[in-house]
Amino acid sequence: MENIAWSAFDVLLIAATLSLAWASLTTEHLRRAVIFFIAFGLLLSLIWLRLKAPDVALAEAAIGAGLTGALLLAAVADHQKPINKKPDQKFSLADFVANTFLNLLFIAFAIVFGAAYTFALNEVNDSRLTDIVFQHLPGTGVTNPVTGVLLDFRAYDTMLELAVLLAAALGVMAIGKTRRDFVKPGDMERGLSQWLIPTLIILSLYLLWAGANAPGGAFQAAALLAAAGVVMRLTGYVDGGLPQGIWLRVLLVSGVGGFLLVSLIMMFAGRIYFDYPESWAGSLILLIESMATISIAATLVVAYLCGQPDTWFGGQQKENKHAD
Amino acid sequence: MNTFLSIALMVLIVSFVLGLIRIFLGPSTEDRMMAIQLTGTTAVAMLLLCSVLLNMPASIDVALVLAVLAAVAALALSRQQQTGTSQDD
Amino acid sequence: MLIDQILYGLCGIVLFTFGLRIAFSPVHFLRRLLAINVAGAGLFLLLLSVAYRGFDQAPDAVPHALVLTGIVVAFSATALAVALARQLQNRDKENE
Amino acid sequence: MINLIALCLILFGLFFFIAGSIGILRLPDIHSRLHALTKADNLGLGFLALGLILLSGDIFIAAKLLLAWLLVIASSAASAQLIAQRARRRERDVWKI
Repeated sequence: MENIAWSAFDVLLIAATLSLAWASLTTEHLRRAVIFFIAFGLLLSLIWLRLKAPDVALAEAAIGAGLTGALLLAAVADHQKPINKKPDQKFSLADFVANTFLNLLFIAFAIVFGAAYTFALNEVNDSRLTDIVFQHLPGTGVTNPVTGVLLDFRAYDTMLELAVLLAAALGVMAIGKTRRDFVKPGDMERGLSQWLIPTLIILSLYLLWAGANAPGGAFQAAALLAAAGVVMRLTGYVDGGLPQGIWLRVLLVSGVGGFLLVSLIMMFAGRIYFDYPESWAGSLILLIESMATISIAATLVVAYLCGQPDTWFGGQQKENKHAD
Repeated sequence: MNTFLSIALMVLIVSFVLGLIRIFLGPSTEDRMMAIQLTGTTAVAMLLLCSVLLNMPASIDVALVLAVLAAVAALALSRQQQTGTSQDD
Repeated sequence: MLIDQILYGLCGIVLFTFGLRIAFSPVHFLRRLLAINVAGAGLFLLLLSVAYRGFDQAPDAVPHALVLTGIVVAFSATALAVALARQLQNRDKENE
Repeated sequence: MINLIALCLILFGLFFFIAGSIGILRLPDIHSRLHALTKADNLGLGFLALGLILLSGDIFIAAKLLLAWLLVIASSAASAQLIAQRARRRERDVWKI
């Protein structure tokens, strides 16, 4: 009975996910497509949990359902004509043939890929990376294997990922243009922000603290902190709670910088990169994680803002605007 | 007890799919927002059940995050941008 | 061999292929962005289903760490693409 | 005994969830659907969380279950207001034209 219930759950979950993806990519209205995509993110975080990946589910719940949705909704609003109008063209044989060919090609690709996956699962042998991870986990000072992998065994990867995030934020700051402002927040919005922002910050701190021993950690905590920034932007704080000028830059680089600083100190102490002494490893990881959290959160908020508000240039530009 | 809880999980996902139908049908954006709120709460309920069924206490944390982020999504959906004061046109 | 593992993995492959197909067709820029995100989600699903070991066993932690950072990077890449799209739109408007 | 009470509470919760979903599908207009939604959110999840609290031995986990319910109540109250506000704004705009 239990097995049947789980199977029904799996099948319904997969069917719902596939139909939402289909609806999101084929519906005519872009706004509607984004709403479907938000629901799709909700389902994804359920699937991650079903596959026993609570760390990923936490990140998906915060980013997939919250941040990406807010970003894409704002992007849809940027476009004057959100309807995805198809140019009414006559039926052309060449187009039809090309489309059919492409469809067949992709279906064939999926079938080959799927068959390869199914066969590969049968070939699995018993030696797995996860055994090595658990074997070396006591040396890291944390007991959550995912945090251990991210900040100790694969610390190089994580540092470079922070660099990728930094590059994306710099790109957005360089080419982004300020969005139109939202309509003035009413009592409802202000009241909501008054409890929502503190709750998000506390939850983020909790996840950062829990990350050492249970699912949670820098990325999830940063996503929640960034959600607090998004709420601030939506309820009338143009800068999303970010500092201005030099402090913003310091905040953005502090993630990569913290990583590098710790590794340099380790190097001068006569160790190789990212090889922390065992007695400190736990607290060092917490230090790096806290810096990374704040830095990633700032990056994500900059990414959401899509450009620099006028206030970041000081008052000067604002005065010019009043003049004309 | 676990058998009962897994059946409860199945009932909840059926309820979830019923809510999804309203997301597909619409007709207005508000209807869709409402259905997202309902499916979000159902997802929270499923996560709470999973914490017992899969023996993962962390899934309650996921439920907490989902509950708070539902409010953020509703806020993002309901806020609209000013018209006329655009800087790019 | 776990039947649920295969089911979720195949679902990931379908999502990936479908997202890629839409991304290659002549649609609105934002639609293409959504399609790429769906394709990415399909790949994440594939990775996590490979890591899955059944109900009572702990899954592989390494793919989890990969997917976790992947989600965050996907978001910032999407944001960069949105910023680029706005810039392009303004360029088009000036040319008209 | 405790198991039996928990079972009844969870059944109550499931009833409200199903009722909410059917309500949101079948009710005719937006404001009555909103009414169905808030019942499912508050009562359905409330009973379910209460049942699970009885099942969980840990006080910390029980506190988190309660917190999840409170957060859902707060966020659903806020978003119900936002949805209604938005719907009203749209209806008003229709009448203006």
